Amino acid sequence: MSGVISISLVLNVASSGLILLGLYIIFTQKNLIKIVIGLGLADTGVNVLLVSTGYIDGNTAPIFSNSALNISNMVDPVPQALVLTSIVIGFGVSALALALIIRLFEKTGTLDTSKIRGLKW
Amino acid sequence: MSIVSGLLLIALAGVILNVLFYKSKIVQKYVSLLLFAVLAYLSFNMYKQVGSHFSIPFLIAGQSIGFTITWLNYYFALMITGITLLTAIFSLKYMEGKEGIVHYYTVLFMKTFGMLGVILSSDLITFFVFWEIMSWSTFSLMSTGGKEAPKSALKYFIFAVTASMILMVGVVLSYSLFGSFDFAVIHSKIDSLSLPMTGFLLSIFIVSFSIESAVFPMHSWLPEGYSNTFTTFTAYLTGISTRIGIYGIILFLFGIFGIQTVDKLVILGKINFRYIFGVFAALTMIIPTFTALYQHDAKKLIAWHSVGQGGYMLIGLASANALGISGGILHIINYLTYQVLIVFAIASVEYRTGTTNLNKLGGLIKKMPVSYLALLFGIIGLAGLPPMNGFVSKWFIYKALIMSGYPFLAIAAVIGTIGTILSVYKLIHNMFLGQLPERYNDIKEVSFSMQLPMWILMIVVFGLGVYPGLAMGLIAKIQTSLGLAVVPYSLHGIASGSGQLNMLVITALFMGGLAVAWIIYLLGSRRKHVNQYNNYAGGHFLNKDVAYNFNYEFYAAIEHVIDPYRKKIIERTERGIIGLVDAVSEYVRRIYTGMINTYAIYILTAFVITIIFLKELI
Amino acid sequence: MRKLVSIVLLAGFIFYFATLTGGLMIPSASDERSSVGLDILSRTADETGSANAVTSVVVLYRGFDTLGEVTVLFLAALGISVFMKSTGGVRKKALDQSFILKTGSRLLFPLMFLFGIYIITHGHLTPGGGFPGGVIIATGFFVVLLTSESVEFNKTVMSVLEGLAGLSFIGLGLVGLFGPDNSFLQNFLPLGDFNTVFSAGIIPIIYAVVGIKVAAELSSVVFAMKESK
Amino acid sequence: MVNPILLIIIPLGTAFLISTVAGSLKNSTKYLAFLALLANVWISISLLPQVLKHPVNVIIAGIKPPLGINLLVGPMGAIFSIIISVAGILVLLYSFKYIEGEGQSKYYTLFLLLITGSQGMILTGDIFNLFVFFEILAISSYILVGYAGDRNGFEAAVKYLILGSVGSVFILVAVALIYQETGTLNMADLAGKFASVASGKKMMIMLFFITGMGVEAAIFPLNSWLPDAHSSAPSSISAVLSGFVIEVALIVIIKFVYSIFAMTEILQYLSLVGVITLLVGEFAAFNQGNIKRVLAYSSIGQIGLILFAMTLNSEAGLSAGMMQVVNHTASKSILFLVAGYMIKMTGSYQFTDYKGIAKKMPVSSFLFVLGVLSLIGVPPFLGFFSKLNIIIAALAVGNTFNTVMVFLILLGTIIESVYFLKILQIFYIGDPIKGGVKEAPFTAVFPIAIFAVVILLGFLVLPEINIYAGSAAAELFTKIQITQVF
Repeated sequence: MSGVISISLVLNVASSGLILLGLYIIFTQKNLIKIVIGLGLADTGVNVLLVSTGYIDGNTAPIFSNSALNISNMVDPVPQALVLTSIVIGFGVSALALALIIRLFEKTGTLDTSKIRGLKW
Repeated sequence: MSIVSGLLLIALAGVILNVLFYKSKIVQKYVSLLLFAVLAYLSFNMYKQVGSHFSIPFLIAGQSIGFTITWLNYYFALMITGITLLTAIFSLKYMEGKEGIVHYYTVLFMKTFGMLGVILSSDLITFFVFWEIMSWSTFSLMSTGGKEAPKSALKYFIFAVTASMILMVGVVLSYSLFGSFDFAVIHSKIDSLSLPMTGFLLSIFIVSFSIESAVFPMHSWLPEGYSNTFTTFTAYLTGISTRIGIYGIILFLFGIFGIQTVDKLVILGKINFRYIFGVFAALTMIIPTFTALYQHDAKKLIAWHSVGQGGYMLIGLASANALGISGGILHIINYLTYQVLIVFAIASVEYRTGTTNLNKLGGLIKKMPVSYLALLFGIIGLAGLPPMNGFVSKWFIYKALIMSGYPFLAIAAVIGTIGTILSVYKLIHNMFLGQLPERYNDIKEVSFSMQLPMWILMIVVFGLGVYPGLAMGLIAKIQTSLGLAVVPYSLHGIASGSGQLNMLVITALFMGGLAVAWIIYLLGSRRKHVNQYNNYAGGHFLNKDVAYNFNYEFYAAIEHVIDPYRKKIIERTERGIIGLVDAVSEYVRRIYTGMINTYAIYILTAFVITIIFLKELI
Repeated sequence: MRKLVSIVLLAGFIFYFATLTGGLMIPSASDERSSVGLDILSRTADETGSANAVTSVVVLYRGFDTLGEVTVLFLAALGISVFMKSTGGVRKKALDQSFILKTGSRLLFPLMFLFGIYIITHGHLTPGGGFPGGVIIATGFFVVLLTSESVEFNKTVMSVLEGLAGLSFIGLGLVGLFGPDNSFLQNFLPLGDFNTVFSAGIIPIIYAVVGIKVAAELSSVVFAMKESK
Repeated sequence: MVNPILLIIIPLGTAFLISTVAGSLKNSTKYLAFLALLANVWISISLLPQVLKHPVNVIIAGIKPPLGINLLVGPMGAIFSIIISVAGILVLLYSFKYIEGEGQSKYYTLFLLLITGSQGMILTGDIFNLFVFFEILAISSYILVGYAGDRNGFEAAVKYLILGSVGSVFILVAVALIYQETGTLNMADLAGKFASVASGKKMMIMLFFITGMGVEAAIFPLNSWLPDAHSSAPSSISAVLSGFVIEVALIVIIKFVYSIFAMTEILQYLSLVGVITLLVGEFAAFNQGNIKRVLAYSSIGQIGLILFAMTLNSEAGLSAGMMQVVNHTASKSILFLVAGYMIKMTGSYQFTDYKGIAKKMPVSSFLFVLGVLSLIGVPPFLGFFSKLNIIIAALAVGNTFNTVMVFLILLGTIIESVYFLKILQIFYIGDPIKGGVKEAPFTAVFPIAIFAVVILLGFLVLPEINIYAGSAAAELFTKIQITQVF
């Protein structure tokens, strides 16, 4: 514990802030690219949350290359592995989304979600 | 091998053969006819195996599918297979060259299969399965044979599927209450049920069957549905299809629940379940019968009577004394014979003239005497006049109503009969009497294969009128098997007691009267045969140029009297419900706005609403 | 309107979140925690021979996830190539870059490639591994592509490479099925000397495969995007 | 014993293989895909007798479950595997002629990955692994929805992608919180440890999970992407999406609610949501003119029914729900696949343009009728028995709430039968439509016919179906799977 504001707390506030901001963007922005950006923000927020679950204040990376380190001052490796996966998935989805949006723009000539409503009811 | 399996397998074989050889004329006509004959023969022989049970090991919720033969279903099986055979014979010529013949016999077999299954079943699940097969085949029967047919079939189907769903609740509710689908088990445990639950369960079943038997106010599907299809199907449907609903009512009211249990169901201190039922039956008698007056189409007119006549059967059952019940049950077969006879006559006229519009027909008596005779026999039966069979059962019913102290219902029955007489007179007059339109000068009587079923039915209609005891024997057995009192009957009517009825005497009197009339007619015969246009009316000579046809707007005066009372509440309610469903569906569709942001908001909204709902649980 | 609704919803969301969980986001005190990760930490060195615990988790303990992850990348690349298939339009000619930029990027490319390989092969020893390494290699391609308009590129080779890398991953896993534990992805190689390049059994091999796959996929994504008009 | 992991590995490996050899084999790669799924069918069926005796626990990388990833295959998993592989192979067969043009091998790669994702989601015993497979499934669905490359396909795919990603954010939050609270990701381990989590947090985690997964499972109101996606995708894909993809997500929710979260308090709420979903689906379909949209809305209705059945908190309900899943998979696949060729032949999505099509496409239309009958629940089709079982299970609970729900479900059924009948009447009545409409090819009719055989002759093997569905239900309800792992 270092001081009143622990790093975990910062991480948590940051992650929830990012998720909420991302959601807010998805809810209110009509530009599809912005919506994808919102998704990216939310994704990042979740990634921060994931990392923070394994974080132990003051501990370091779980690598045994330096024999001076031992288990007790390492952080949990599992969330880091999870976050790696999650980032890659997030990247894949965003790339795909952008590719789709490019094509959709070619077909409709707009990125405005209120105008892309060919399918409804 | 039970006869039951034979019956069902043959009906099913008929379906399959007709599907497989849908191009073969021989299969369509003669093989089908043969199979229908076998069905009739088998069902006639069913009396040898009354009481036998037959089941297929077929697990659904631990139950097997079962059939049993009782006197009640023997009676119905006879009617079903008999009428199917007659329809098939009649159809040989009638359907020749028509487009719908490809699936005509398939659905006929399917329908027969379904109805036989319904009446033979010995447990709820079997009953329901065949009930569904039956209503789906009715739907496909109705969908064929005319431009308006699909629409009216859809209307029927909405009612039928509603009935099925209600029935399904009843079936499953019974299962969860009694732990079994079997009729016998349910019957044995019915007394252990609390009265409100009994009432609820019974109402579910009765409402469901009432829809199928077109009880007011759930009757509006019938006239259109029955009249828009092929006329032979009209005969078949109006003859037996609706009456399966009555079978259900008899079975549940007397067979499963038992009249003692039903009589315990009293609301507001004195209003009996049966009486409510009787009131609806009375409305079913009166309103459709008078609506029939308005019809300009023979098929529609007779279809409205199909509704009205159901009321007589139900009101007989509702009286719940021996005479009333036997009257109700007897009326089923009586109705069946004369109704089908009438429709066959109409079909014959349609076959030759191509129309059933009453405003366009007339004067066919000379051209088609057999059809005329058939219609005459039929409408006498329908109107409930001696010496035809309709009189007997109606007489039973009037008598029973007065005996059980339901005078108002008896009066209703009489009013219904007046309406019936008025409207059937319109039928026979507008088709066979009056002027023959020029275009029908070359009309001939229909061929023998179409006459044969009519002759058979005429004999039955008259025979059952004079010898009601022929049917009463079977009905007495039915009543005994249902644990009801039996009416002492003789070959000519009711044997003893205050309600004695001897149809032979009545027929003799009637015939005597007829003979007297004939003699008077012969003696006073001073008439001159003239051309139909060599005639005058109201000072105007009639000729081809004067468009005068008093078949047109036949009951304008009476309609004028009735009109203020016709509120068309049912039609408006139905339209309202359809409009409501339409509107709801339109609004529900609007949820899917096509706007991605809104969709995303839905997700969080669902989340938050769920928390609000569930936070008490923690 | 939509903004208002969103704000209300998010506020409600936060409110209920806070009231229901009493600050769920803040983890319990660290010293009391026991988790799978900490268990893994205590045995990874002996079990896997990998100095980098994260790598051992990624490749071995949660190797199946990594297979899925590679599949997701593969999917993304595939999807982009499905959507980006040439629609017949004429590609806009980009401005030809300056000579310095072109030459510089070509000089940079082998270095980045080499660096990527280093990162991949040392995944079990230092932070890094197949994913970052693959990304670095792909970036090398990307840099060249950005600067030199004329570079043509064989799509078939890439798709074969992607497929082969994926197949090798699965192949390596399937070998484990014949191993003693009859288990997919099991290490069947000797663990080697701890904290050296040739150690940790199949981990470096798998990471190499992953690296190739990631590099191939990311490059093909970039090329697919460039290919379209 | 065959290792259940092959159910995931074979389609995945084949997908990679196809990508490798696509250049030289061109369009014959579809046969590779077919072989892979054939192997899958065989494996999943041969797995069933094994898992009925004892659930199979497959460890991966030789590491014991709480630390590594494992697969848990109980009766439920095996049955779903069979559903996925069988439906998958039949739809694949249908695709042989249906999917045309260049680059077909990509379609088959994606299709195999979709199967991989579904199998993985059902079989895995680790929640993060579940998320990974969920993403594989979801991403391959996004791509396949837009595969046709038309405007509607892209629009639907974008919507599906964005909503699906929002859903996956929710799932991932749930996973992170679960790990934070319990320190484990293994389902069996979790089932034990989750009980000690504070109830408020438990509820919150569960809601995150259900909301996220509910997007894919098409629970109202999370299902807004579904009508667009299912109606714009190629029909073969619509069949798969409606046929098992949403069910897979739903069964995951059910599995979590019963076995892992063990929060039976919310079941009643979920069953209410199920009935609302059903009514929304049926009403929305009622006035719909686009045949594929009708089918898509009807899928919403069906998923509501399945959700209702499975949240009755009784083994009978779960078992009936499993039966309904089988029925829905078969019958909705029939409908979508037939509709696919009808659209292809007539060039129109409006079913009012199909007047008298039965005369030109008799076999397809007949199969369509069978599908409709089973979907509505007409005896003696499988759908009748599943619906009956659902209602029996609902009324067996014996409270007023469920009785009212049953009446609402039956109201939904009435609406459903009416709009389907309107379509059937159009097919069968009226003059045949003009133009070169002809019967679908054999490779299309054959798989549809197999589906039809399933629903038509299902009642012959009803006892067996009851047994299998029952053991799957028992697995979920009594958590045998969870307790027998270690």
